[in-house]
Amino acid sequence: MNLSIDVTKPEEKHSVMTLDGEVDAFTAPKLKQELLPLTETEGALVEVDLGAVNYMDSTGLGIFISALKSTKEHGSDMKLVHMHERVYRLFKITGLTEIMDINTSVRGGM
Amino acid sequence: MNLSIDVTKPEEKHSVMTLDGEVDAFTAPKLKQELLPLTETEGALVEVDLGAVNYMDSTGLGIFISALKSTKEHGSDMKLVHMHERVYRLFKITGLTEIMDINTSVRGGM
Amino acid sequence: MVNAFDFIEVKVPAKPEYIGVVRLSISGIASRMGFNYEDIEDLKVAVSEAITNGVEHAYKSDEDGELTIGCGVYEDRLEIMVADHGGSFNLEAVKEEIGPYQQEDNVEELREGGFGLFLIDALMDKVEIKSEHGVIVLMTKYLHENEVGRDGDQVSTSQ
Amino acid sequence: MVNAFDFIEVKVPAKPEYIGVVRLSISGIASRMGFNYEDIEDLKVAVSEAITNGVEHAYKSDEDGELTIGCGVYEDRLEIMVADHGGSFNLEAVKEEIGPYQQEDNVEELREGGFGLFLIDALMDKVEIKSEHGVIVLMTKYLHENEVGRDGDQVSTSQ
Ligand SMILES: Nc1ncnc2c1ncn2[C@@H]1O[C@H](COP(=O)(O)OP(=O)(O)O)[C@@H](O)[C@H]1O
Ligand SMILES: Nc1ncnc2c1ncn2[C@@H]1O[C@H](COP(=O)(O)OP(=O)(O)O)[C@@H](O)[C@H]1O
Repeated sequence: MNLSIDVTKPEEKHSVMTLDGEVDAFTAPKLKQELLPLTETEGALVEVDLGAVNYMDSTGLGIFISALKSTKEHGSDMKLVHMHERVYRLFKITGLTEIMDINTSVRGGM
Repeated sequence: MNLSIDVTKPEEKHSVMTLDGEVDAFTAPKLKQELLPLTETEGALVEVDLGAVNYMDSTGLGIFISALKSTKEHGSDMKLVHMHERVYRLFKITGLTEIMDINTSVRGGM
Repeated sequence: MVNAFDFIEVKVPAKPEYIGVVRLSISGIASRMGFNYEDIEDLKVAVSEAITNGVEHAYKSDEDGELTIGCGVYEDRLEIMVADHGGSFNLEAVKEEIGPYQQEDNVEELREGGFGLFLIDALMDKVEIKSEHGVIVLMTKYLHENEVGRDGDQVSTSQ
Repeated sequence: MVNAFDFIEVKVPAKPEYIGVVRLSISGIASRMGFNYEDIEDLKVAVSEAITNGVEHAYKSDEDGELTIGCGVYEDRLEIMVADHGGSFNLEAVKEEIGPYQQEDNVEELREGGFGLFLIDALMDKVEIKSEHGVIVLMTKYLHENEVGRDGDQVSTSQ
């Protein structure tokens, strides 16, 4: 039911945020607070590793939408990687796969 | 919340019952029904592998007590193996470790 | 679950920390009923959306609100009701603002909310919303016959 | 959990299939409160014992009984109440028959039940049982200060 957030910076403008747990209205505020600042540097690449996120709902979608808006505003980039198929499905249903750079762990599979 | 029960017979009088899941008042009747008959052959050795049982309550204790009584009655033997420390604790508190042959996976550890 | 109808009721404070607790209870009920992995995930999201709305929109920030979750367990379906006693809202007006992202939308103007009710609708088989004294969301998910007793990690063919 | 006191209530049919569902809800509440792994396991067993008693002893087999589980979430403790509306029982008489196995007991005569109330007592910090119109078991587990925010799989030093 919790979410742990870990951020590393392999290179100056490249940050990798690794999430582990569930993204819902309880855990989302912390995620937003950690994620948004990473997108506010011009030329930054923010990679969010969702390989250990087994649950997300619309609160999580909202956070990634605001992060995406922030990248457009600041000239940075965001990639969502290793997304579980079930979580991907929510991005798909809501049409967000059209505008976000998403890579799933077992895309098409399950 | 469920319990899966698997029985193999490596030798004629030796049966190994492998349990996976939780033993409570919902799953216990099935366990009792499978376990008791195994103890009813003279000279039989019944080994119950609890390595994948992460939850047990007094309903489970009751089943193993009645299986123990059945072994005494029929001249067979029962061993409980790979018991989790937390489950072992219940056998300890209730004094049952004194009369049952129990081997824990991480005895003393945890 | 021999009876035609079992009823489970859960009441929690309208606070974000209890959303996960209710989600866990619902997934327990659904898994006991024999729903498959995919449907359980859908149920978890739909219920969380309804509860999140109760937490975020029903009560004023200084109010100590409560949410009631009712589950009707039938042989062929799970009915879940999420009710608050907060303010009502204009469903027709809201309906015009929710739904999936449209290609034509400009990313800069993209809304960050409004996916909750849409997801409930997409993930459940039947949804009814009443908004009079507080809001009641009543949602149904059917247990497809071929799912009962299935292994949780098999792929569902029932969508 | 900023407030001094949150109340969660769960009502389930008095049937064995819902024992696991309630256990899951309780473990969710306890884990959100910051209880460590060992204490959560103790809570799960104690609550299951109380519910199992409600399922097995409270109602006649043709009665459709219900169990009410109330959880008081305090900053320093979790209070759990399990109540049924079935028949009452003579606690004093029962007390003489429960408790751990005694060395002198003969295995052939060993009782197969009677460990439930004893385990509740052993695993919780405080237990009160009232048996008038139905049975109410009220149990308390304290959250030890050094446990809050601790990692679930660390060893507890608080026993
Ligand atoms: N329980 C509720 N009480 C009051 N208003 C609600 C409730 N549920 C939904 N609403 C209204 O409907 C709108 C749309 O809800 P939803 O689709 O879940 O998106 P979001 O919650 O992200 O705004 C909300 O913004 C709110 O105005
Ligand atoms: N909720 C209840 N309603 C009626 N009788 C009860 C209830 N809980 C306990 N009892 C009585 O107390 C006895 C001891 O309970 P317990 O220690 O849990 O052992 P067991 O349930 O295995 O008999 C029961 O056998 C029953 O007679």
